[in-house]
Amino acid sequence: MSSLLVPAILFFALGMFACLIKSDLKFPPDMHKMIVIYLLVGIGLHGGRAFINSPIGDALPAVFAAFGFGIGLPIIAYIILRGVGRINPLDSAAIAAHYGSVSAGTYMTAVAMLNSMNVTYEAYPVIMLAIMESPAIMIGLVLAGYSRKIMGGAKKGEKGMMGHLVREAFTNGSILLLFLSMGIGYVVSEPSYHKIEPFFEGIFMGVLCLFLADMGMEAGKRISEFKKVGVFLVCFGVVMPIIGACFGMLVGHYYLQYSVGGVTLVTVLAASCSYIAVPPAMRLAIPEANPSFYLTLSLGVTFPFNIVIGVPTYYAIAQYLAGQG
Amino acid sequence: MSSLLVPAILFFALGMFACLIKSDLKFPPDMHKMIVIYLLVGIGLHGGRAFINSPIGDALPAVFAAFGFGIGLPIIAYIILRGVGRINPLDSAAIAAHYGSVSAGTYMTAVAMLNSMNVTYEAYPVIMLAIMESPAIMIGLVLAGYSRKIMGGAKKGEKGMMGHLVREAFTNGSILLLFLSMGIGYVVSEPSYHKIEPFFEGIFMGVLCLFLADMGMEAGKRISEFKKVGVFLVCFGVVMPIIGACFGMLVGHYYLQYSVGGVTLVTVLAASCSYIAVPPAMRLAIPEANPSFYLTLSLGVTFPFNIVIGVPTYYAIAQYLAGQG
Amino acid sequence: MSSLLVPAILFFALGMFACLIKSDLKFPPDMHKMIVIYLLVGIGLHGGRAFINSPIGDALPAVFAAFGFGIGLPIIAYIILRGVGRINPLDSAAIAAHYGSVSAGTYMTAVAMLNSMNVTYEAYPVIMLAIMESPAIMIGLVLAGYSRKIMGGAKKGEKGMMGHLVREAFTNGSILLLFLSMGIGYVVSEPSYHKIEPFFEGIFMGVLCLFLADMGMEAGKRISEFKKVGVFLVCFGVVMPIIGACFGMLVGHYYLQYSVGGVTLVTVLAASCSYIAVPPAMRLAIPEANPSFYLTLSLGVTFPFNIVIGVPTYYAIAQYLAGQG
Amino acid sequence: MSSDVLIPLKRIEIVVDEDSVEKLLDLLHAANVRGYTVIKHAGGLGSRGERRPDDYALQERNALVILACDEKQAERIVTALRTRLKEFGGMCLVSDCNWVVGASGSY
Amino acid sequence: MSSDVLIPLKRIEIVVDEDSVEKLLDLLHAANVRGYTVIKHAGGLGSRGERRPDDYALQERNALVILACDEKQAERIVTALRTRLKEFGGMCLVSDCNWVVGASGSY
Amino acid sequence: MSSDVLIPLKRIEIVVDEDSVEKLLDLLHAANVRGYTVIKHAGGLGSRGERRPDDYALQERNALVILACDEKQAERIVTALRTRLKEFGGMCLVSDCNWVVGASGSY
Ligand SMILES: Nc1ncnc2c1ncn2[C@@H]1O[C@H](COP(=O)(O)O)[C@@H](O)[C@H]1O
Ligand SMILES: Nc1ncnc2c1ncn2[C@@H]1O[C@H](COP(=O)(O)O)[C@@H](O)[C@H]1O
Ligand SMILES: Nc1ncnc2c1ncn2[C@@H]1O[C@H](COP(=O)(O)O)[C@@H](O)[C@H]1O
Ligand code: NA
Ligand code: NA
Ligand code: NA
Repeated sequence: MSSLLVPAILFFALGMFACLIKSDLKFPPDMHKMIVIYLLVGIGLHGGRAFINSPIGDALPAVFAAFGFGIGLPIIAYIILRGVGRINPLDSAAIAAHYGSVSAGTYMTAVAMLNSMNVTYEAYPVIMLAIMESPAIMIGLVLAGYSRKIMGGAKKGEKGMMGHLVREAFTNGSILLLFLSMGIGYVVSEPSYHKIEPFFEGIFMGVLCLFLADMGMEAGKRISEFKKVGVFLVCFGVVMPIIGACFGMLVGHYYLQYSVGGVTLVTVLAASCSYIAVPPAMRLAIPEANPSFYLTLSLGVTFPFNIVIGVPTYYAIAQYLAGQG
Repeated sequence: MSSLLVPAILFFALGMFACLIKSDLKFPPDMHKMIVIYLLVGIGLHGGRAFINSPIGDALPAVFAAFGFGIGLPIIAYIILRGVGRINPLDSAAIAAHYGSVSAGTYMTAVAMLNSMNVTYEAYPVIMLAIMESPAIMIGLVLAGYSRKIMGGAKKGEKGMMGHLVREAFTNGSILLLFLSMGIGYVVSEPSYHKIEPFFEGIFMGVLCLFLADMGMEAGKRISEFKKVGVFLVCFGVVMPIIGACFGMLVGHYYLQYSVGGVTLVTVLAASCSYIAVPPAMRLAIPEANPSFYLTLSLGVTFPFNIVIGVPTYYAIAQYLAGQG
Repeated sequence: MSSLLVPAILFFALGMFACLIKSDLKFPPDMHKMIVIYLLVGIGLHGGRAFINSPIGDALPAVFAAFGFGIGLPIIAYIILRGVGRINPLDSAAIAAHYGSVSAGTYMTAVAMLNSMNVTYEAYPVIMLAIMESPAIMIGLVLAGYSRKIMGGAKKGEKGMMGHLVREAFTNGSILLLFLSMGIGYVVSEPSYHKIEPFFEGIFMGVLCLFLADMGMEAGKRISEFKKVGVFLVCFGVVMPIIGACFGMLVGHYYLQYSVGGVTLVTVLAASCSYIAVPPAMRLAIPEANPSFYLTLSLGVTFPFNIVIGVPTYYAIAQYLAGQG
Repeated sequence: MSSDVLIPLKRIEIVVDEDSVEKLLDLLHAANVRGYTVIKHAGGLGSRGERRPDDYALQERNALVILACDEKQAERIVTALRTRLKEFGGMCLVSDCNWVVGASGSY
Repeated sequence: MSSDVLIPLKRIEIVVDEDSVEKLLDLLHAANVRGYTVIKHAGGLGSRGERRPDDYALQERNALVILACDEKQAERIVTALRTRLKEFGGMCLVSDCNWVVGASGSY
Repeated sequence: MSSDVLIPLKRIEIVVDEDSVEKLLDLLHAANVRGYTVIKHAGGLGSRGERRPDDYALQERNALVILACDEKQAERIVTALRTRLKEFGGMCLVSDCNWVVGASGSY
């Protein structure tokens, strides 16, 4: 319970509350973009620094796990959406792709919680964070192609689109910022890093609070669209992160053999879904899919679920698993 | 004098100077909004923290004082505007409402000055800051209703408006942000708070400087509208804060019995007038009133008067009163 | 080489790389403006503080040097552009004016590099930074007048323009911000300054990184315009800073007799060219000149050249000169 | 230009409070409109005085909605809109225009 | 649509430098204009070359002013504006439109 | 108003994806257009569904290009644009207008 009193989570609640009581509280749109840029660079630098003391070779299993999640989870999601929910194939493909990817906001909230309890964690989950967006976009494309085939009508000009999106998956601004900042964090000298630390680390957790307040308002706004989305999809938005979390827990504990903190983070990566790089990619790749489905699920259901219930629960289970040995 | 050399006040002068020599210096509008959001959260958190060591029960007299100021000062202002200035009733009501409320910028400047002189102050004035906006909006509505009655023409649909504005008085984004941040500051654990302190406290005074530079430019712009507003109103914009300050001083020293710092802050609250929550509320409630009247008074006269002359004077008098015992 | 691994320079490379691989990475335009405002105030305050311990009288030679650069370098540039490149007279005048001025971004990168190597430097170069913009704009006007005369057609209404631009040269927002912040830094008391130091100094180097990432993207964008600008001008954009650097080195070492750090900064001032105050002034003063010429040179050629090659080289030569005694 | 290139339509231009724009769009959706363009952050002068989006304290904003549709549709929209225009705060202009065939026919 | 729903007016569309927009509005106020809509942050091409509001270094901006008024008012505005348009930098277009009755008549 | 004050021209109004606006302007430059005005950050509804510039996650934006030119020029532009409008995503309207003489003649 006290783990819920982490400022980041409280600010998320603040934003959601302000939205639900229909306050006119609103952050300027550019503020959101600036904060995202800042946070991505901050995570990247911090991650890059952590690698200095962690043999890079040991990152390989984490990379494998990231690809596994990025490819496996969307396929599971697609099967559930099609098989159980009878959701339209292209909508299913677009939604599924989101669940292969990760939510940087959820990840940072988990980090904030671990930090506030002084729990340590491995350096590798952050690289998974950077990697998982790309395979998720790819598998989204594959699922869309498959969907179009079973629906009978191939979209023309799709091949050009494919190339375009493969490029996009690797040149997406957010992913790039994260990767390159990681590189910079890795190569700069200690005294140089100390000069930029007050900005990128010192005030990081505070900025994260404003970010989550903004996310809270956005999540609150999306709740009004639950009706349009339907009961099945809202349930899916809660069940799918639980399924992802199970895989994350198993992979983190048994395959990667991380500490409690590391397992929590891996679980968060598997359980969360993207709202930064994947939505615009899917809008472009599957224009027939209804964006309000995947955005409502991602921002209005899965994100709040993870922040409020998921993260503390994943941590508790990770502790239990560690206790089991 | 040296108390004028507080950076915050100097940056206010910088902004005003830049505007008066017609420099093209201009801050982006979103920058202003972002800084206000940051500052409100910062004051709130800090205020909430202060309560941990101050019994909440002792806040009751401060709450009473806040309501007293919020209701009493607009009535005094309205009587002066109508009786002495023969200002149109609806304009009078709109202007009066502003003087029941407070200026967060003036409050923070006073805090900056006290901090730079290492003067301590009570935890309660910040709760008055959060409370005073709402009664001021209410009393503005009542005065407007009274004005319309004496003018003979009741505005139709006013009842719906009333409900709308009562809601607005409590869901206004700025007030909400301040209140909820205060709550968060109160409940988070010490180590959690330490993680966000560098952002919300460490850089607070620096950000305040940029805020005041921006306010200075705005105040400078308003000076060109003095002619439209007329001599009486410009004088009112100086006299009214002095009247408010007298009440503030008496209430702070004799009723609340605060320290020199606390009395200074209570005086600032009584002497200052709103430019955040009240103007849009009055625009909606009294569309017939001329906004350039109340905005010029609030931003162009009373705010600069308080920053440059008021705050240091209030502090000097508070010291004198304390010396009297 | 290791001096290139300064975070500021790496972030510049990050931005340029992102642009060259056509990533969709983009900072909001207001973010750029806000960062510039913050950095100018930060340099100003820091510069003003430095003066407290440096007798102001000793600044005079630096002021002379600033005027010398501001007037001399544009004349040299104009002669080269006209004589060697046969560039149109008005374009030549507009381009030349830029090289009399300085690039605050290059200056700050040099400061970051010196700081990261714990090299000290004099307080005076920052005052040169503030001064050099104005004479450069003036001389640009003079050159434009001369050009118009040799081209035979005087622009009418030019006299009003002249007054307008002289005003502009002194009321330009960026120059004003720098100068007034310097004044504030000079007058505020030590404890007051300590309250704002975490914002204006603590996080300065980190914010500079984001600024340079943005500059990198802008420089990358301009590279695609090299063809329009032509081989001669691109070469000029590399040669002119080298010429400026030679003068800077000589003046810094023999006339001003500064330390290695100081000589490096003076060299950077002479070698760099403006992209903040001069471009809009030239656009107004010489509307016939093609802005894409001077902007491509300033942002796309000279700035990257100075950041990546210039600054480390100037430092190395300054060290060599100091070794020579 | 020949009539297989240009289709004569009505051009409707509506200015409302930015806060009312969602309600206006709902009204347009209800009228089965197939296309419109929205520009926000506009200022203006009208019966309620000046509205300035850049103002420091008030920040009142208008939104401009432009839509091309056939005559019948236009009549339906105007009828639906007329009574509510006061509530939205603003104005509505109708003029003639020609739609260039080639774009997907979202009118 | 019948004439009690639509009032024929002139639609004037002016583009000027954003820096000159205050002066333009003063001119319109002086001509007793009762309504207009202003859109800022526009870019464009004209006799002075391209103007780009998003440019990194120059940030030149235009403002677009749209106003509906009766024929006589339009004539007055055009006459007043013509001589000063060069100073403001920009252009002015006049066309026909119909004002939908129902909005408060701010034309 | 007399004909030495007003020159009858065509007014072309184009809405495209903001990402395509550079390509559209290139097309206009190729057609020797001498003036246009661009407004970015517009939203809208069309054949591809709604586009909202303020959306939290997607931020799809349209740009509105307004240009005044003579009939011949208009025909050239419409011909060049028609085939590419689908690629740009958007619409094009043509109507009549009058250019107020006095501004430098950038049409
Ligand atoms: N005659 C007009 N021409 C152009 N825009 C107008 C006109 N009248 C009103 N408007 C616009 O409609 C908005 C609201 O008008 P109102 O509700 O009358 O205050 C104004 O702020 C203007 O942007
Ligand atoms: N023919 C035209 N069509 C549309 N807008 C124009 C036209 N000519 C000029 N403009 C606009 O007016 C602004 C100023 O024009 P100018 O003063 O001629 O440079 C340009 O930047 C355009 O936004
Ligand atoms: N009938 C219309 N009236 C006004 N704008 C339209 C219309 N149809 C399409 N648009 C605009 O053109 C954009 C792209 O249209 P589309 O490519 O059909 O999705 C839309 O987002 C609207 O802004
Ligand atoms: Na996931
Ligand atoms: Na007050
Ligand atoms: Na120089």
